[in-house]
Amino acid sequence: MSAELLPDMTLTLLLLIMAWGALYAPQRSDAMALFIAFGVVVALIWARLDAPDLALAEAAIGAGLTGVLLMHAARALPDELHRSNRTATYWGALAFAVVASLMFLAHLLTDDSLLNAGLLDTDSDVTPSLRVLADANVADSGVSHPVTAVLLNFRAWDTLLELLVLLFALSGLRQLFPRESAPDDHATSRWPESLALMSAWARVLAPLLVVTGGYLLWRGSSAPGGAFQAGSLLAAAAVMLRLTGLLPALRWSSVWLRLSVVAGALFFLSVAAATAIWGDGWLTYPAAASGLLIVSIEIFATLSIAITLSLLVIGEWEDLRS
Amino acid sequence: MSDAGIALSTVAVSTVAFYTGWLCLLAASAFFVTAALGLLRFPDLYSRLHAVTKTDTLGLGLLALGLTLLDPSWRTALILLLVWLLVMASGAVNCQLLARYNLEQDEQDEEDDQHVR
Amino acid sequence: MTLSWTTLLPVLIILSSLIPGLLIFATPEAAARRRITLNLTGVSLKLLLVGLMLAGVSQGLEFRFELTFLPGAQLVLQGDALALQFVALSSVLWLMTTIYAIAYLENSPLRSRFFGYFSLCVSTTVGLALAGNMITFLLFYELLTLATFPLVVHRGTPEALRAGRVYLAYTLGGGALLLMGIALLHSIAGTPDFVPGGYLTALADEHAFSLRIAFGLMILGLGVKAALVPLHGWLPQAMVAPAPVSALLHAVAVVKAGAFGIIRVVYDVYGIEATTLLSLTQPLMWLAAITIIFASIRALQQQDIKKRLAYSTVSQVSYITLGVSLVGPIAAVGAIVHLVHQGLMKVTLFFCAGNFAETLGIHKIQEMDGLGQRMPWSMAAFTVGALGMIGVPPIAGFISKWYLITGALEVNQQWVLLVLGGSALLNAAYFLPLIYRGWFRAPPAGGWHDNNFADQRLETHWMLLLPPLITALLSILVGVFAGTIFSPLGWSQFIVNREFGL
Amino acid sequence: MTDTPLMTAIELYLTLGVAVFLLSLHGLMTLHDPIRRLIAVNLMGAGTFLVMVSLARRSEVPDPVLHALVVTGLVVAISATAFALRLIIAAHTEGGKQRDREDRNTEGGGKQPP
Amino acid sequence: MNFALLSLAIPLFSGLLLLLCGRALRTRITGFIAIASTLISLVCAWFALQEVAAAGTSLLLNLGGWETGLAIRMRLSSLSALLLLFTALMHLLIGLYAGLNRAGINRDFWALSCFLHGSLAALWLSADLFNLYITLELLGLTAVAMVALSGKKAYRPAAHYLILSLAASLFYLLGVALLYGRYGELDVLLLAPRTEADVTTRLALLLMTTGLMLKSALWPLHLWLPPAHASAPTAVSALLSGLVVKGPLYILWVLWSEVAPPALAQQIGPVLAIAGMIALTAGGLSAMRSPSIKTLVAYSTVAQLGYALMALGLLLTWQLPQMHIALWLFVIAHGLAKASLFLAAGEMQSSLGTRRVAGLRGATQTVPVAMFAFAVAGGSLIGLPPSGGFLAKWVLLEPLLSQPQNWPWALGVLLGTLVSAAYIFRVVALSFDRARINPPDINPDRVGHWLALLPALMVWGMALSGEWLIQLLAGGGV
Repeated sequence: MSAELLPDMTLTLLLLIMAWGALYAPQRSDAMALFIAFGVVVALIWARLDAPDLALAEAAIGAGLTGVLLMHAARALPDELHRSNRTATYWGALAFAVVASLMFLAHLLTDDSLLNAGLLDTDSDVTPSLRVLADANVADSGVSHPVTAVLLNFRAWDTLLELLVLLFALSGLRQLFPRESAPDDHATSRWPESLALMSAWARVLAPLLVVTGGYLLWRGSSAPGGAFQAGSLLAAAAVMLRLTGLLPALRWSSVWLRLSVVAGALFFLSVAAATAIWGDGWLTYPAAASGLLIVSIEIFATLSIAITLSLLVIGEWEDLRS
Repeated sequence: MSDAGIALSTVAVSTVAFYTGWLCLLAASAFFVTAALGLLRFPDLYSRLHAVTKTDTLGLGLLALGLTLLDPSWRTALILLLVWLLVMASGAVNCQLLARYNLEQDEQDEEDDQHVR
Repeated sequence: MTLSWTTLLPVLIILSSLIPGLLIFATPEAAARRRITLNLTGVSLKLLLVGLMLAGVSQGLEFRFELTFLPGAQLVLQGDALALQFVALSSVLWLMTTIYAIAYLENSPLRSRFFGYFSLCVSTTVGLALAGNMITFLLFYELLTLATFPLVVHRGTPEALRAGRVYLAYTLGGGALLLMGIALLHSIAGTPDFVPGGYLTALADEHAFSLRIAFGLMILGLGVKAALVPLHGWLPQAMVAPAPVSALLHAVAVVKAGAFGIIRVVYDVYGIEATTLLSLTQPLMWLAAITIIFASIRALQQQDIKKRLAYSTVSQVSYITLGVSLVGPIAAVGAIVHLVHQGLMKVTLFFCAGNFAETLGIHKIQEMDGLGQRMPWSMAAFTVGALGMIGVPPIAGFISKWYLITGALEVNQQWVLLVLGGSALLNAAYFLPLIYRGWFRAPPAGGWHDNNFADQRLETHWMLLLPPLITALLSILVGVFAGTIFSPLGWSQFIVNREFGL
Repeated sequence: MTDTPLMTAIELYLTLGVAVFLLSLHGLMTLHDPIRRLIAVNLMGAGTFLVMVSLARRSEVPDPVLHALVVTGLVVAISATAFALRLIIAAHTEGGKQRDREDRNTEGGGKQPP
Repeated sequence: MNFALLSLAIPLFSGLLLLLCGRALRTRITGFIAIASTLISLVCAWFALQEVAAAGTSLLLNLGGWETGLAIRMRLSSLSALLLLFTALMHLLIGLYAGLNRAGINRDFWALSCFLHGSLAALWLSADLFNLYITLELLGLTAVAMVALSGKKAYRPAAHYLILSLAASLFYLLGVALLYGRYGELDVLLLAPRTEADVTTRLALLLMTTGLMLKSALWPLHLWLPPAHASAPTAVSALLSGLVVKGPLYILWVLWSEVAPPALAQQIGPVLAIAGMIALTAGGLSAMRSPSIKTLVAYSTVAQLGYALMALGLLLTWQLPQMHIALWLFVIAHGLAKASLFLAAGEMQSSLGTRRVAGLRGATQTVPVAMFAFAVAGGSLIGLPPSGGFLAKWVLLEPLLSQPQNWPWALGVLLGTLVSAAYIFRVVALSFDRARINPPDINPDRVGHWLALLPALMVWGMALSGEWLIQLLAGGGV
């Protein structure tokens, strides 16, 4: 065990304990708290592994929004649904996980085909690997940051389907509030008046979040950042404003809300269709305008991600159905 | 991997700043340890809140100071300062919210008890 | 495949009962007149077309319709002599049974459904007869199961449902086995058309084992419908169905489909040389013999008229299998002609049994005392049928038994003589008491359960009385005029000459 | 890799990813409370992403393709988790008088025959 | 290739449009728009099929114009074109049913059905492992959203279905990550020549197979399917059982017949075939015992998928083209038959006001057309000639029976036929019971019954186009 591994060892140990706790803590509220802490530690590990984009996204989405969701669930379902926590099996679980992963480690050490496999061997006769091609083509992809280039140009079809995943999740959520159901009481729970401090704090944080979100979006083309991270920050701002009552219900009946929810996917799909009809093939951006196109797609995507995520997290009856 | 991590790049920094920097880091970690001990040992919510917010914010300040000393560039200094300010503000707000909310709950419990008796 | 009238005729024959059937399904329950006209037009149209085809075949015309279905296996409808005989039998008996059924179900519910499925069943039987290769045969064989099941459970009572479930279990199992056999055969020799003399003689030695297994599977599959011994359980239980159903289906359509299939497999698929080479005739012969004897003994034990007739059908149908397994030309003639004779006689017996049940509520044999005085005509027809079954000349039964015996002696299988003789005795043993009770016993003192149609001129509804009389008359005519070319015997001779290439 | 110590950081994180995956798989199979099972699925996702990112870090400059895949995976995870969580809440609370049209007349089970 | 992508894009566009301005229009008009877009997509799929049949080999397209290996590659083989056509046809049939039957359907059904159609089309066309992961996810989410359409009673099974679907996707994703780590490629056609049978590939393929089997409810991992499909609205359960479970099965086929090295495929073939046989019997037995109609039909899905799994297993063991044809004939015939079965079951359930199988007494009198549809569709599931099911069983049986040592597999097929006959005719026999009839409600909805009959007649007519289908599939899907 060389000295440099010390921080990694601590992080690994920390993550394992958090994961084990998040699963098998006797109290469900403890499990949720540990899960949020788990999200933060994972963001830390992404940073440790030089993945800034992911650290940003994980912290905002993984720890932040999922945390709000879990708190909402904790309030809605106070009592544990099944009280069958047999502690005996949970030590077995930890043992099972550790032993199996050690076997995986042993495999890694012996046959290192996975470790230094066909990643950097540019000279091999087989067609160069996906990663090598990606690095080579970043120059004429319209953006300089490789991750954004892959996301929005090389594998644009994945990202388009990605936006649709968000949209489908939202249209699924709308089924949980069928029209006939009357608005149930706890939907309009306002923050207790006595804690005006929260709304004051929200008024301070919200602009800061919006500015950082915009910055992240703009920076996405040249450095870690981009539509998803910016969208999740804006969603966080919207959630906070909504919880403190500063933001009125985003009525589904208003056409603007619907338009913004569908904007990302619709714009991207119409760009794809346009490139097919006038351009020279589906999703083949014209060389000159590819940078501009990518940025405009990102703007629309951020807008729809922000709105969809906030609706997913705090959408109530009057938001989704009225 | 081991060489390219976020190692503390030993740029040409004067030895005095180096030692004071490390001194601040040690003090910061001491504060964090005390905060953790406080969290475990104190009896009720309010005292625990008190321990965590106060000592952690101070510890973070020292940490930021130590890091800027070891890696003296305006950009990192500014960022770390902003981080410290934000953490301090959110720490204070959260502490207030938790305390007041908890206080409200206790009062309500007492009222319920009166009704019951 | 040019669409001339010779190619379309087989399809028209099937459609002539299919389309009226579908229309009958649509007719509301109350529209009795429309249903009767549809039925009768369908029947007469089919008889006309069959007559047309008979004329054509006798002048040597070729009737063939083809449709692509599976790779290497087309849907083929072929109007050859063997098929025609079975089609003619089915059409004639369908006419008789339709008249009988109209009267039998006078005011019972769900007649549209009954007659709809009835016509579907006849179209599948005719389709099965006209099938040109094993795939088409399988197609109509399975559809026959689906068409006959609703008729078996027509009454909807719990016993009917139980009988229906047993019927389904047997027939679907048989169908699956037949499918396996045909698929195995297809993987060895493909599915060419039926060829008189069979198309497997060349492959007999090379694929002996698989061909034996295929033959076994197919005989088991067909044996279910041909009611060979271990697989006959469904037939007595299906007697719970209304009389017309037992008459046409369990005496003619379903049971004969199995026997017809065995004839096709032995003569037109394997051919005589291949079956003898693979020594398949011996087990088949033993199976048929055991069925004849066992079923006759079981018939003796039955107290219910229809159950006894059912077991007699099981044994009579095995005559055909026995004749086929004897592989001699004369025995073949006996088998093929028995297909028609047994149909005529058995349908008469079931019609009369239906009359007794419908008019006087008689189900048990003990209740048949003095029947001759109350219903002389029906009892006369019943006697003709029963004597024919026993083999008394000049009724049809005697001729087929005669040919079977001479055929057996020709291929020097003397022990078959014992089997047929023994069975004739057993037939007498279980039929004569009925005739004796009918004619020579005084009617019961207190009268019968119910006494419908007592006021009418005839002993029962005329449409119930006419069909058994006609079929009894036919049984006699067929026996008397056996020598002429147009009788079933002459037609069977014509088939066998073509089959054996004499 | 300059020196080949017993185990580099990447192998450590790869194993950690697999360990978290297996731990949460065991959790998914044994836990019954739907919210805990959802947490287990999220942990499983985190494990998978951890494996992907440590694979990305096998070369000096991390592999952008894997990072893009993980970003996409993260968004899939959050949207599906949000929907699942709201579904679980709706399933276990009497939110509003929902009346489903499909079985309006099957509430009383089979009608008794006359 | 453009027609195929058009057939993919149209449903997505109409889905987005319906979501955008669905509120303003009445349900009838939204229904009309959805059905119109399905019709156009059907026509495009037909042209795509003609295009690929004329071309002879499968057409490839690099999305975004980047070079092979970098861009996501779309592949239109004769098989995927046929599946495109099949998806559009199924959506059309079930859309017509949902639109025209009297009970009507929740307004959001239309947008979701367009989305489902789009994600399925994306799945058939994609030849990139990670892209397949996202289409799987799209499929899972839409399916759960549609199950939730039928109100509160469906939330619990829907939540259970979603959690398991997420876990399965993550299994699949981990497998993809390991494969990418090991070979540096995500494209199926580039991976195919490079994979060798070493430990990492074995682990990755195992993970992906488990995930895909869980998602398409193949025998050991099928427990989530009956409650989910039984509690969904009628039209939705027809779509789920007919189509959605087939997506992961397609990916399983792509994985094992193209990506995996032949040596590994040879080893897993018998395991899959045996699992298929057990699925046939286990699914059939639980279908026979299930008290409610829709659970019976859902368990029959699990059983019939056993046939497909067996055909896939045997295809991998012997690499015979007939097995490939039989597999995809099963998928198509089962899709149509199951759609009709579910529609008929749903119609009978709402007309007779009962969920129990025992409540179907006298159904041939009270709801004759729906019962006839149930029997005809059941006939195809059993494999009675001349239905599509028989066609598939015939093509599967032929190679099995040619060598004596393969006969045990033929016994498996025979067993499957008898078991499916048992649970289908359990219902049909009960419906002829005239003694204790369960009276229908005032005027049962005739139009709905006839629409339920439509797919069944199609599956029986499929035998006539058998030659064309087999010749199309004979290309081996490459």
